[in-house]
Amino acid sequence: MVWITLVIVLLVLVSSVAVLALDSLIGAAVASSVASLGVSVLFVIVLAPDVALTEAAVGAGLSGVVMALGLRRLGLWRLEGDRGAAHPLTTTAERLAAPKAPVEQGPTEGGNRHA
Amino acid sequence: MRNIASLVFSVGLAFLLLVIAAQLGFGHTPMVVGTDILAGAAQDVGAANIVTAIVFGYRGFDTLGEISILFAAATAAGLVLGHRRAGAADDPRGGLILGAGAELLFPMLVLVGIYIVIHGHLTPGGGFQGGVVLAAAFFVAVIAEPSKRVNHAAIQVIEGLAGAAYIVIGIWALVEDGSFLKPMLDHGVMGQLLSAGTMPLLSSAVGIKVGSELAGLLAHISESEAGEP
Amino acid sequence: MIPFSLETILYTCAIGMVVIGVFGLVLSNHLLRMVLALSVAEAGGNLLVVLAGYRGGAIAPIIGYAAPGTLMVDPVPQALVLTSIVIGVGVEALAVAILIRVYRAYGSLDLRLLVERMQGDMAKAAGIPRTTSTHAPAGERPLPPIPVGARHQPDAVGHLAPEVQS
Amino acid sequence: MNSSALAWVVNPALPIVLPLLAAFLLGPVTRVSAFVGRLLGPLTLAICVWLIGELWLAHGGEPFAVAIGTFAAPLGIVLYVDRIALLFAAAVPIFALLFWPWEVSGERATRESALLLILVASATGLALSGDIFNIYVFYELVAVASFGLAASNATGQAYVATIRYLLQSATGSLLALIGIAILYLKTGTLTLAHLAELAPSTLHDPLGLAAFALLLIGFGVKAEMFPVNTWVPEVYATAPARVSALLAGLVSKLAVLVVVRLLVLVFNQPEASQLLLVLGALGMISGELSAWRARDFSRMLAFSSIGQLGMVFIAFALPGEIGVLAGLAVALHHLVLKSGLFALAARWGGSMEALAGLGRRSPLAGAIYVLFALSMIGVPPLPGFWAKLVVLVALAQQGPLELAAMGAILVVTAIEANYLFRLAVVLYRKGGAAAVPASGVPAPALGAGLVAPLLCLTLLAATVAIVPVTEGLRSVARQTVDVAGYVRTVFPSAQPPLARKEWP
Repeated sequence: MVWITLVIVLLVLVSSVAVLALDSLIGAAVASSVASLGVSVLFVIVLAPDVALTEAAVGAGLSGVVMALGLRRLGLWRLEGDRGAAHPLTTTAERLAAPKAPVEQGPTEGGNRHA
Repeated sequence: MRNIASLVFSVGLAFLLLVIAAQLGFGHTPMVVGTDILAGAAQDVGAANIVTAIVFGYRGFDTLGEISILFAAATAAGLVLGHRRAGAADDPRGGLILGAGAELLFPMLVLVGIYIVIHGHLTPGGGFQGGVVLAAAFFVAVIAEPSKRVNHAAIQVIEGLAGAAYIVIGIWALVEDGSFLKPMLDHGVMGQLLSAGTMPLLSSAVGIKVGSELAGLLAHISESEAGEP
Repeated sequence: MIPFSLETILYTCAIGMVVIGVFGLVLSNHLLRMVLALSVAEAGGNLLVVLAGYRGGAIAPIIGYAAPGTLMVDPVPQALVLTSIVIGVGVEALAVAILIRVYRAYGSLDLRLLVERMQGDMAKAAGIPRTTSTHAPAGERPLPPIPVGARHQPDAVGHLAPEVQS
Repeated sequence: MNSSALAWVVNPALPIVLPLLAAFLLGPVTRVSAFVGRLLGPLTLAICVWLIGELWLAHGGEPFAVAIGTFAAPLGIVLYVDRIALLFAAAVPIFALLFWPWEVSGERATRESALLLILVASATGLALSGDIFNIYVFYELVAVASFGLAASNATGQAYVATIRYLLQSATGSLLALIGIAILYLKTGTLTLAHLAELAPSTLHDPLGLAAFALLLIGFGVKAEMFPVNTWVPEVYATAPARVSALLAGLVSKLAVLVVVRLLVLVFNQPEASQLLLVLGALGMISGELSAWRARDFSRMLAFSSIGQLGMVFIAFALPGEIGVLAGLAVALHHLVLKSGLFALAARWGGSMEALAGLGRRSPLAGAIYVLFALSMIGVPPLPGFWAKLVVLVALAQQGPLELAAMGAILVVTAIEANYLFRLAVVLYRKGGAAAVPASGVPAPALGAGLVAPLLCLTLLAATVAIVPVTEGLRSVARQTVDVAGYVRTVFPSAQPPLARKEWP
């Protein structure tokens, strides 16, 4: 029992780190779902079947669907990374060195629709 | 600068939590309320699943707050996202496999959802879990056929009435017996489907409400106009 | 010496998730990643609460699966966590809905960029020239250009009043 | 009214669930009849005011507790009704009525009204609930409803401000949940009265203090407490002014009430008070300094709100009856004042320079502003003076830390006077620009023209009746600090309901 728990805990912690470390936002969303799924197995181990059912349905399922829909609507549904937006584990220097996305000179006063 | 401050904060929090964990002393925590609920749930509420007995019985007021939070989130999302533009482009159709799968999956998911909702007082599950499954069932249909319009008016009416039903059951108990959300009706025989008094009713109201709210929320997000192609 | 037991491992997991999530929340600049980090932290917090009711050698709190009088785990934290999970997903869905609007308005989810643009817009809405804004550092500093992908199509949502009247 | 047929009306659950019922039914009812739909919300709020009045009359202001669903206190959820709870609970529907979104129409009106009704229900719940997790649930409900309302201006900057508010608030709630988990691990109960009973033996140690710190961060987000208040200026400047008025005036006070309940009942130890005092002082100084630097009216009000709430925390950090009395005085004063000022902001808005000469063109509004400013600084006959005086007198009787806080309050008062008078001078400057509010300010609300004079009258009435008001607040404070009375009310039987059990 302890060994099964240990394996799942490692899986959960690794996927939690992956949420922050993965370049791809899809990957991060999937990692968060995997972490949730792992936690729901942990809930079974600590004798909380109701909570496990909820976490599996809500945390792993529904939350993943919401994220996937959000990514699609945001136009971020792509597998390559979002270096431009710089995830936390890149340093500032790396960020500055990273090639920028092609830009056009936009109006400087901000991007609302009346610009 | 902000990064350094944040890092200090995170490390501080980690330290605090580790100290807390080290101090808690595993296996020596008191169980004061839990013991009494475990001992009394069978007589007080008559549900075999004690967690559900707490959710809909002892702490039924929290559950009311909880469905209100989902309602507030769905309402706020509707307020933020607004309505779909008339001529907005649809997502492409899901294709044959998804379509056939959805037709197969829809009735099964609905059945499973209803089962989980009405057996909440006997087995793990209850209004929320079943409601999520019900929402998933409707959402599968939306994915397979994106051009089909979700009837938001109907969803709004259903969720409103289901939420009102929960409160009305509570107020009925208040008028009859002088206490809001007091378990009414006969407890029946524990383990039977029709037992635990009003609890299956409350669970069904929550199930319908959660299902319709989540379905509406997902439909709102899915219908909102795309940011980029 | 910390004992190598089930509880130790689980507590480590819960606290680890909370710390990783909060770490991501305060250090990330991408709003969507912050929402994901929040959901990880919440899962850890929920695990922590359930652990408050766990005891070894007990059974799940459902009557009828074991002889009466068998030791059961504390059901109260489990009921609390049920509530907290549902709250979490409601907040997360609302956050995604707002993110969609943020992205449509500014074409980015980078927090630093958004905050700068927001403060510019706020100063403009209040009728203050940018140079006197209390938040701008000394000296002129033009805002970063808008990426190609940013859309500026007029909002066709009829009932949403645009922010500038007249 | 006390006929047995209607006796069930006197129940503290009703003012919480009726607005929820109205919010749920608003959509379906509006579909049937738009007219009834518009009336439903204000009518429900009026009924809530009446119900709270009935609660007061039925027990003559004496505390009583009601268990939800007849599940006795430590097992189920208990609602605790005393004077301070009724005072804040009555303020909720009244202020919601003052800032009702009359001017919004169509589908938006239904949604905004529903969110406002939910805000009312949950804020009332915060005031009345006697269960820490129930309070957490209502606090989250307040949060989610306020996210929707804060974003209701539908501008890009409002969305950015709201998402930052949401993330900060959700992080705070997570920490509060961990704090609750620690409380449960240490005591095994969630009822405040039971916690109060067990606290001296279980919670007065470093771990209890850590739990208090976590809870303070969580509930401090809405109470605009020092480290977690960065959302305040952004949200108040981008949300509609009536929403800012409700968040700054009402919601922050209810979060403060929760903190006070925790401090008085559960964490009654000097370290916890000192933590609150230091955070309050930091918030007060940083808030007022930022307000001094602000260049537009809404943001000035937002920062000054942070500063005022810092003073509220300082006052409540003082032990005993005098602390609660001082805190109540400052909090209620701020509730009336800031709501009135935000009602003015709904009409004015914009940068301060654009307000030049407004006081000459609309003398009433100018006079109201000057009166509010005088009271906020604390000029003698006005209630603000008495509120500050009570705080200063209470601080002067304590140790060195409190004396430092007293000095800070005096310095801050000078800063307040500076920026408030600076605006007053601008208002009465000769020959200002044309009286156009800056673009981007939403059209003035229909009711806003009435709200500021009404609140001004309240202030004047309090000035005239300062002696009975002080006496009333003193009785409220006495009842609030009576921990033994609280426990006795919730557990009428003499012996403790459940002994502390160790695991086998």
